Amino acid sequence: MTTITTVRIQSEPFVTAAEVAAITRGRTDAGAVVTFTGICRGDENGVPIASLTLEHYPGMAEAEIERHVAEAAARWPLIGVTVIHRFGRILPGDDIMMVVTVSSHRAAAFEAADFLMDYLKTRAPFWKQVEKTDGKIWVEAKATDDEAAGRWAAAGKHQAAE
Amino acid sequence: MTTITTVRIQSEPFVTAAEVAAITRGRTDAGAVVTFTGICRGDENGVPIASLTLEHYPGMAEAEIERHVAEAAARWPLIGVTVIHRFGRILPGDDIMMVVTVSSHRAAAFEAADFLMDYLKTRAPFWKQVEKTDGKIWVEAKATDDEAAGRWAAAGKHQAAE
Amino acid sequence: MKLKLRYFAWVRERIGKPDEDVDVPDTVTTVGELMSWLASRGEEYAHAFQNPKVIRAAIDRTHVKPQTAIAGAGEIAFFPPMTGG
Amino acid sequence: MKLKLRYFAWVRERIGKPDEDVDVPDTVTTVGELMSWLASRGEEYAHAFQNPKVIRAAIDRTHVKPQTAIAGAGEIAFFPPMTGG
Repeated sequence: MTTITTVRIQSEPFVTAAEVAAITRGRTDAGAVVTFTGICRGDENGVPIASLTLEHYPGMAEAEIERHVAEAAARWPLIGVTVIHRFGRILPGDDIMMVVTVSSHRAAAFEAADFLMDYLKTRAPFWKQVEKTDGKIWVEAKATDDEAAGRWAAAGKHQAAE
Repeated sequence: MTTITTVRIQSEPFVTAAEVAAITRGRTDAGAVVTFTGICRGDENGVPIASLTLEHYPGMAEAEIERHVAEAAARWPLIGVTVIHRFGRILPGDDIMMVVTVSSHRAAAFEAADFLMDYLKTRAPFWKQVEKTDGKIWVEAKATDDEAAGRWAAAGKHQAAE
Repeated sequence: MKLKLRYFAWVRERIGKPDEDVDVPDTVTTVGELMSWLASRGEEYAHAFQNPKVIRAAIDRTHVKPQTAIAGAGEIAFFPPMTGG
Repeated sequence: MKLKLRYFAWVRERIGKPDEDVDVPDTVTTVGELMSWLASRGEEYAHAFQNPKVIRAAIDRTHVKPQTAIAGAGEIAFFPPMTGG
């Protein structure tokens, strides 16, 4: 099955509905669409934040995400997958990233979105800096996030190097 | 945690983005939005279909869905849940139903959406009729769907009566 | 006992009407007995209820089993297993 | 050996620049040895590489381990563990 895949890393906001339409428009084999949108919250563990700044490694970030999208497309029968991840300064309430998966059946769309989100929220090639009232701090990798992402490790041979 | 819940059963189409905005607009505690949209496919097991007609039991359908939405809100820390299910004649490519879950964290939004979808796609109070070239037939309940929904049965005491 | 009955999907199609008001004899006390009594009312009912195991029922919009008593019911509905959206 | 180095997040902040071109002595053959050599180049480098275990590396945009050889590398990047979006 040929999967339409799109990966974009951009500073501009995105419109999830437009990304869904770009995959499903004019076709009648899509039965299930799952979208996940990650939004910048106004607090971190109860402490208010002024903004989030995301840094990435241009070129490597795209390649790494594309590799995981290709893996999802190999593991589940997907019609389309779109991943958009923003970089730069993001204010509370603004979207950070988005995953859209489209399939004929809901289980494939759902599992593929879950798989990609686990990766994107934990090991995607971004570094997050949080701006609080007392200055900016880099966010450290969380063990619980790594565990969630580890659920999928059995089939991901590349993960040994990460 | 107070969860904003909305359940609508309607013949009119819906706009998923508008339903997401209705929950998240102006607030900064939402970190994760999951949407699932079920679309009418143009074929059933390889046989082309002309349309799908959904019949429901007005009053009971709303009450049953609201009961499951309330259960999701009790099990996961959700900011908002919206379920919209259409009835009447639906053409291939058109949306059938939609679940939106909003939470501070992705796991809650994702699991709650999965739970509600399993219910809605298998045991929601609708009867589906498929129109093929040789006439209309009622769709029979699928055992595999029931098994997927059964994953959640442990915590649902009401399910014994279904 | 006076009852409002409602039928959905192919149960409705076979019986040929979406609802009706009936007066049920006192000997009919459970949902299962109500199905047997209905099946005896004519060919269309016999056809609708020929395999009672695949028919589901609700009393006043709540799922019930064949052994559930119908005493106090306002509206009883019969339909095939729901198939979701 | 001539190399392009890139730094991200707090590694970049501590060193004070996003990238640089360096000429590495022949005795430096692995990513780990490159980190040790860099740490000896001044206070800002010593600070950035003071705990090499928390620093990740990539050769030509592919994740590598400290024991990976640097022979043939074009661009080597150093950064903290990625934290996702």
